[in-house]
Amino acid sequence: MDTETVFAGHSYTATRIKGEPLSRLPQDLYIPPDALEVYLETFEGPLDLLLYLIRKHNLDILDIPMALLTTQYMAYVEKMKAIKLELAAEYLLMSAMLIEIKSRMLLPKPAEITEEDDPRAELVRRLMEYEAIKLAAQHLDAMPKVGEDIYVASAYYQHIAEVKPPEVTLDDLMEAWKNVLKRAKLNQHHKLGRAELSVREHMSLILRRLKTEELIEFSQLFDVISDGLPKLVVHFLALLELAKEGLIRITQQEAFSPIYLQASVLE
Amino acid sequence: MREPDNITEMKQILEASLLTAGQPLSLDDMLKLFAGRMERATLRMLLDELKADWNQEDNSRTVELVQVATGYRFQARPQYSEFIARLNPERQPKYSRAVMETLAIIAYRQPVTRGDIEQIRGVAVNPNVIRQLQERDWIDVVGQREVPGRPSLYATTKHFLDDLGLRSLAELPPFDDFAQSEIPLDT
Amino acid sequence: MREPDNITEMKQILEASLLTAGQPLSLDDMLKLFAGRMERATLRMLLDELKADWNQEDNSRTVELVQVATGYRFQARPQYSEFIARLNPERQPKYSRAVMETLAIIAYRQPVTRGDIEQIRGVAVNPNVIRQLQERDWIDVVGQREVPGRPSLYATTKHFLDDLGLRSLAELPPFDDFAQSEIPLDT
Repeated sequence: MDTETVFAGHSYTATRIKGEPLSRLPQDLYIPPDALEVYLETFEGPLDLLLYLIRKHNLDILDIPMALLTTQYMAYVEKMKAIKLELAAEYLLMSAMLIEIKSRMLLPKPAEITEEDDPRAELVRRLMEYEAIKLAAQHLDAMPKVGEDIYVASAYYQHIAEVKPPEVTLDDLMEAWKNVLKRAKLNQHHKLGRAELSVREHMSLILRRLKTEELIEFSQLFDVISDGLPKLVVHFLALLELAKEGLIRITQQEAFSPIYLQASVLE
Repeated sequence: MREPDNITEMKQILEASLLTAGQPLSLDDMLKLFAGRMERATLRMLLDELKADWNQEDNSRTVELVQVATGYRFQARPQYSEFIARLNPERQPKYSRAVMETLAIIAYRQPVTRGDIEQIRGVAVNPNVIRQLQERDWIDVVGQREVPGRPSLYATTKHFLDDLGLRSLAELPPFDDFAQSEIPLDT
Repeated sequence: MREPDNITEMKQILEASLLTAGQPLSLDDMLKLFAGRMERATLRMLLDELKADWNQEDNSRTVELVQVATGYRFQARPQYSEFIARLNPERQPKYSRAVMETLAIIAYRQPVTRGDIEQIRGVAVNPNVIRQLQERDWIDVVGQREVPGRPSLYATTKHFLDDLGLRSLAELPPFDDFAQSEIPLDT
């Protein structure tokens, strides 16, 4: 039998001795009180303590000697109380559960014993599940991890800030214009149609030309052959609007002489 | 900016990107590198080639291309880890048993509530334990169980898989491997 | 842990460390890798060799070893920067409300002065707003109004129409949903 002393939190020696007579178990299960505190702190709860007791004394988890285990467990709990360790409620609940299982074990057994009838079944299932979780946790703990044992390539690169100018859609522009109108209440007395927009565009075109050509002869503004009539009309309206807004000056030396346009100059 | 017009150039762009990323790059990330001019299937093929180029058996390369949950990354071959660790003597503190056991329960039994975890461990779960795992971005709330109190359901994240170098939960050892003997069915 | 006992192994430890460091490594950092069993002069020599190994003229390597102020680092060759930048596109910036409204006023009411815009918006126009639109080459000065101060007259440019996909201003949606125009434009 493996008699290696195993501490809670360390791997267990999973020797099973199903069928071994209880008399073969070590009788002296006493643990010195000063060592006890150290142990208790490492137990994660009653299940952990029970597993420790089972593995330490090589009890068969599938055929737990309830009387022995309960005695051992209660002895620990008493010691914990004695050294005034703050005892989690779960430890006391487990005490009650162990006593209950132990007493049910004393009841006359049915002729055929199935696992379900065994009063220990649920406890055993929980102990084994918890033990598997403990081992899974140890496995996860030992796995290489990024930041601990895995190092990911992270060479430097020249960060190019792709300076993208904001995108503006027609809808954005419309939305902005609507907001302007709403606030200025311009829409009450000002309806803007396509025609007027064309006129305003042509106003800008004419002004742009006047920036480079100081003086433009009226007829040069129009290309009667290639510009369609609508465009000529728009152009003419733009001219009138520019004059009305005082943005250009239209001059004619004498009747029937050429008409000239020029950017208006501050008098 | 000239777009790459041959396999070699495409592989080089992938390589440079993966070597500088510092984290896994997903297929979607890598498609962006080619501004929509790359098929998913071609990308996979290029990555396979790149993997073969770098994961030479002769150990001439010090990093290898691996696939994890969220994508591909270059990482130092394991034999260099101990040396690299010397650069930063202050290592991440080890998590307590309570934290690791809680993580194991969430990994193997997800989605689980705090109540489930307490049931399995047989003790109350300190909220701080859950918080530590959430801060590491290893676990996440994925919903609520429809019972009174609507407790949160926890599951592990893709980041958890990435950090452990796994592609999926299926790459963890099966839970039964940890059972010291057959666990009787809960009846 | 076996300490490296030949030049090749030492260079590999350096390479793995530099590829994963995420920041430049100083000579002092790198000496730590060898737990005190490395001479500074030898380290310099190894780094020179490593540099030569990686900085091949044939462009077969996508990263190169460079020395910067605080140490050595691997970095992607410059030709890959533009591709890598595609992985993390900067968030598309947006124009402020002031810029958009100013643009709308110039588009719909051109030619206008800053004073006109201020009158319509009811608030002062920050010169910066005008500058942004001028820098984008969406507006320009087409003249001056002949009033004291000779304020500039702003209008939208051809470039503005191009960027918005318009052939002429007349294609701008009129505010009052396709108001009947007095002048038939398309006949």
